[in-house]
Amino acid sequence: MAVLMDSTLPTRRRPLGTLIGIAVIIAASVIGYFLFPNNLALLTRIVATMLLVLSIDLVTGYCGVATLGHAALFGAGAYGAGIVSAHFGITEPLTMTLIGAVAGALAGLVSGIVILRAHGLPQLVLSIAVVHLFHEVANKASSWTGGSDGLSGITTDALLGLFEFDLWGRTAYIYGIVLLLIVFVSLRILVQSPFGMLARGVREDPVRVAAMGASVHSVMLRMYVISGAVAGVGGALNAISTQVVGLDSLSFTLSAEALVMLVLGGTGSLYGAMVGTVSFMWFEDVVSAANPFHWLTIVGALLIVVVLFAPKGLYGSAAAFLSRRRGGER
Amino acid sequence: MQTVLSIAIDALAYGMVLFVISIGLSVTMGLMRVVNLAHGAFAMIGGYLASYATRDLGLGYAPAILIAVVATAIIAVPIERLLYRRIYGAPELTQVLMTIGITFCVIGLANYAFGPTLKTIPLPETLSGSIDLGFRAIATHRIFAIVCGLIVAGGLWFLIERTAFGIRLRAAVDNAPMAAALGVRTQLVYAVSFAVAVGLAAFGGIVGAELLPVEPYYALRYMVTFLVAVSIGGAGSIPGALIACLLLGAIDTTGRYLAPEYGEFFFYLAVIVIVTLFPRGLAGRFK
Amino acid sequence: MKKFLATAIATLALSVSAQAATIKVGVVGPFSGPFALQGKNFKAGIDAYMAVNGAKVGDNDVEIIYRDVPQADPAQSKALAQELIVKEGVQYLAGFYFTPDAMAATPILQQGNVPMVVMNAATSAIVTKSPYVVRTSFTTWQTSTPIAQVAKDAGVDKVITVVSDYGPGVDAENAFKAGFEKAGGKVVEAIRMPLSTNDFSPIMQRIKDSGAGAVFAFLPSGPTTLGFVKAYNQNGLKTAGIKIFAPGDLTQESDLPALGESAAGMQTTFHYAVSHDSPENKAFVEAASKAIGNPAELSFPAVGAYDGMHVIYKMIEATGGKQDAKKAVDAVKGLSWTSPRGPVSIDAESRHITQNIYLREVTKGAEGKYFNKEIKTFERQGDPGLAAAK
Amino acid sequence: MSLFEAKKLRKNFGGLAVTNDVSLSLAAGDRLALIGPNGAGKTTFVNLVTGHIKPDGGSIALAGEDITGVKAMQRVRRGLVRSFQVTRLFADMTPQEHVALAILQRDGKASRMFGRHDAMRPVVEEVGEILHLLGLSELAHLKVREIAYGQQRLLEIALAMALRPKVLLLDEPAAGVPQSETARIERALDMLPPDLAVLMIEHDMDLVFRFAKRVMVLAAGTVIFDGSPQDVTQDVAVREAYLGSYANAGSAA
Repeated sequence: MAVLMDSTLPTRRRPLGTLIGIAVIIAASVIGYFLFPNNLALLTRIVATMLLVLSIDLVTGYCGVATLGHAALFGAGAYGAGIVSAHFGITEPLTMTLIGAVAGALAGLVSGIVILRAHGLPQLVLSIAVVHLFHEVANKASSWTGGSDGLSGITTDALLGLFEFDLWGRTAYIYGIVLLLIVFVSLRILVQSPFGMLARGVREDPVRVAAMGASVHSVMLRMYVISGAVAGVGGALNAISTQVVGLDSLSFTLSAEALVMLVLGGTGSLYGAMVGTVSFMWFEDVVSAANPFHWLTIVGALLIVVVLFAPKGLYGSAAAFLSRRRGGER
Repeated sequence: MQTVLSIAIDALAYGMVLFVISIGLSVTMGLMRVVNLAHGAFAMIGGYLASYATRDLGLGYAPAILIAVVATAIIAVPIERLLYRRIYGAPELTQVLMTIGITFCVIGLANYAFGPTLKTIPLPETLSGSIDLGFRAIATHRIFAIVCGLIVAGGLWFLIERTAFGIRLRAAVDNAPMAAALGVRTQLVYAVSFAVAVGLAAFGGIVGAELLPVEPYYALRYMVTFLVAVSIGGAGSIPGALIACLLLGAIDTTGRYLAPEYGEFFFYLAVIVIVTLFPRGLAGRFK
Repeated sequence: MKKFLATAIATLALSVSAQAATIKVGVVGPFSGPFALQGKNFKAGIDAYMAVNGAKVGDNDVEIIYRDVPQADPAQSKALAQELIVKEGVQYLAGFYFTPDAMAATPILQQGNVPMVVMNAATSAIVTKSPYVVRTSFTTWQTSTPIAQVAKDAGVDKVITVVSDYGPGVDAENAFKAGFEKAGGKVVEAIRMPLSTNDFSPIMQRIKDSGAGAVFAFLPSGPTTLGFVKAYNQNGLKTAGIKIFAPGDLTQESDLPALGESAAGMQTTFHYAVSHDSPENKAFVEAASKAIGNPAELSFPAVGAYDGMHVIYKMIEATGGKQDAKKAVDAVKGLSWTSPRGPVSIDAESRHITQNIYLREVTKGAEGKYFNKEIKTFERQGDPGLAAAK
Repeated sequence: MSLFEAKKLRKNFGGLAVTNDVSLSLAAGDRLALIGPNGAGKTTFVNLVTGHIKPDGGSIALAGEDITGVKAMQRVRRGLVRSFQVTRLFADMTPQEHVALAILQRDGKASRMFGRHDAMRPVVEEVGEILHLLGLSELAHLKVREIAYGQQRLLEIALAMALRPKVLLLDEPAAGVPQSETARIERALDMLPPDLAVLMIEHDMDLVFRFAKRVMVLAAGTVIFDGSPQDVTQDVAVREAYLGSYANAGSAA
């Protein structure tokens, strides 16, 4: 029986994919750096939002959990990093980022416990309720969070004691890109790991996963915690680079916008999340600078066009198109 | 005791306004299974048209309502044919993306066409005063809204449960291919239901305008409230939506009376508790 | 090679000095979204000022660059302010409708060598965040304090306060309470309600049950004020003789057509009414109405922007178009002029505007349109909020 | 010793006893077929065994331990595995990934957040063996949505095997498979480990006769027959139960 079968099994998708991804991210960031040297603040914001969108993709794209409340996790990270700096004098950026990740993970645990109690529309509504609760708590705890005035007074040491976070935002940008690369590689490892496979299984058929003896709920909850850490890093990056945290970072609006970006790019793939964020925010920036008064209509039209002509999202549809072109090669 | 009665009557009125607007959404989401985030946008169009008809064209309240509701439904028909038809049966997230896009467009266009200010729909003499209930005064239009809510609930129930159209609709929803094989023109049924749902949205937008004022951001501002109401009621269920709206109205009103500073907090906490206890809605018909 | 470099640098220097003839002012405000109307008023005020006074200061052209922050979003505001400074090379930052947006941009002023002229954001503390901040609008403390005296003078001893539960609302509550208790009155209850409140009936019931003789209210101008005022009427508070006192946000001119009859007779205190009777204001209203298109949309942020531009023009004059934030700010300390709203001056210490606060009553005009009619003036009011914070 | 033992299982829906004191025991190597007309309560019985519904009475033991109150997921981990009547597979994943996931889950490694399954040599080898055994090697890298239904049924069996159960519950393994392909399913069933206890729910009597060494008949929630396949067709009660419900079918056996 013990035939040497493994040699006949061609292995697919070697780490090459990850390497290409890293190369693309680095190339894009270098191009961004030189093409828009005066726009680094915006680029940093895009990176921070990208982390939030990646984090949504982990639960929505990989586990099939619909959420309109993910900003709760992002905001927890931002406030976590901001509060330790403004109130406890912990101003070392790496520590702040780490604290942001932990705060995000905790928020992920809490919202996961709540949100995973239902499915479909009720689940969506639970996620909305959660983000509103977080928002209310932050508004009430104004002695800690600054309430609606925003948390100001966040200071940050030079990164590694060498690089100041300055007006031009170079340090913040490069730090953001490094964080993004670390997160990207970690997530690539995660989604290709047995756990990642299990999560995809949960998305496709939770009953089957349970019949294999795995706990669907615990898979999703763990993913929520991981997703919280990722969003928390994004929030912390935002707090470090802008030195202020507002209630908007815990808002339903941000949650919805981030979900739109994800669907725009295509769910269930890390690239889709990143492509969606860049396209949406870049488009929004261009259109709103060109016409600050009526850009919303144009963004709305873009969304409709995408659904009509690229129903799997920009990246998803492009990938599907390419693989169809290549035929049954894979 | 007076206070309790007073809160109860406020809760009833608010719940009914919520019901008139949300029931259309419940129909689209429950029967046609479309996550229609643009529902508020249609309510808003109704409000704008009614405001335009009364203030600029000088029409009376009743004809303005009629015209606005019909016109909104007419506007909705091409939108259904061109856009919604593509997303029936599509994944929920795709529907979210499309309907948010529609909402953005409607907001932008309303802002462009009517300007960013508040629009009011002047009430006729008979509805604009207050009625003294003995223990307190209540605005007449609130009584009007309560009556409208009851009529809508009854009418819809009759339409869906007791008419030939209702039978076709339920058949098309339960099993579209089978219904088609039996000679039901499902596309037409969908189009009509959509128009009815949109018409109800417009009606709710107008009747509720005293509470939820008409302005360009209406469509997004109240979207969550409508979604919550539908979800708690269980999409597609008329009694469910009615109970849910009254319940939410009660929670909201009581919360605002007893602890306004935590109003929002308790409201969403209650939502979490209810959804956890009834994950399929109070009377979920599907799914 | 060396020669090439030298030419390159010379060209660069030339182009820089050539550009210096155009002075850019970056304006951050809500130009889309639920508060687009207020952003529109910013633009109208700025356009009006430049239409009246020309787009040139000395030899320098003035160019305005707008950036949109639809809702309070400090991170976005800061990113845009940063972009305006480093990319667009603006010498002045202005606008800022929301307090958090203004606060967020203050840390970069010193490094960017840029003064900030706040045209709306109304929390007292903003001016303390950086020595380069000048404010030409008002503070909630400033507009809410005088109404306390009005209430007391009207013979009311017990008042209940109702405010939206966010920064400015809390400011208004504190300001009124401080003023009213100083005048010998008593605040019997203080209600803070969520910003998202739609149905105000339960709140009205609370007001009735509190036994207070009047209510002090603060809500941000916009859709919710309509519901509030209507609920006040329909729940019989008006007929029961419970008076309402509020700062002018509640009856801003652009909301009056919608409020209509239900707001008639409401008394509010504010720094500006479109109806203010002075030649300066006539000129302003004419220019601003032209700029905004629909005169009915004209409201208080326009005057903040108009005076903000006045301050910026003075700063440009003082610095001769060179970028020198300290000199620019120093130049306007103590500056006084006659604004459309009346005589104003920039307090040298706080850099906040000292101005008259007017008591106004919503009155039906000759053509059946409602307007805020000024009936009393509280002269030269500073910002009590800063003092309270100390 | 019996590996699996259900004692007097009872389930009522409303006032109706859908499962009425059903007892059943399986020893290692058993091949038991559970048959019965439509509405006999087979589905309810399956759900009781897998733990998806709670019994109103009776007990279940696995390898001598009482598992009546144990959750469905835990039962799987203890070695009580089921297949589905209608395939439940991950449409966008490959057979290789399916089997690998089952193996990893069985070995408690499915929660590992690093490493790739196709780089874990023992896993790859075992996946290869199982897929080869069932003749699915060629399809290893296609998405499940791209392969034929009959082959999906084989993959269901492959998943069950990969979990190395002590007791296997096969819910109509040949349902929906064209006649021409049932032979492959049968061959696959023959390859199940000899010491495994198998309980098969099945309609197809040919398959039952070829596979089962013992047959139980369930009718109206009650066991009406327990014996050898040879005897079942002769049993009066069974004939009545089937002929009674399929008045016009006439092909009970």
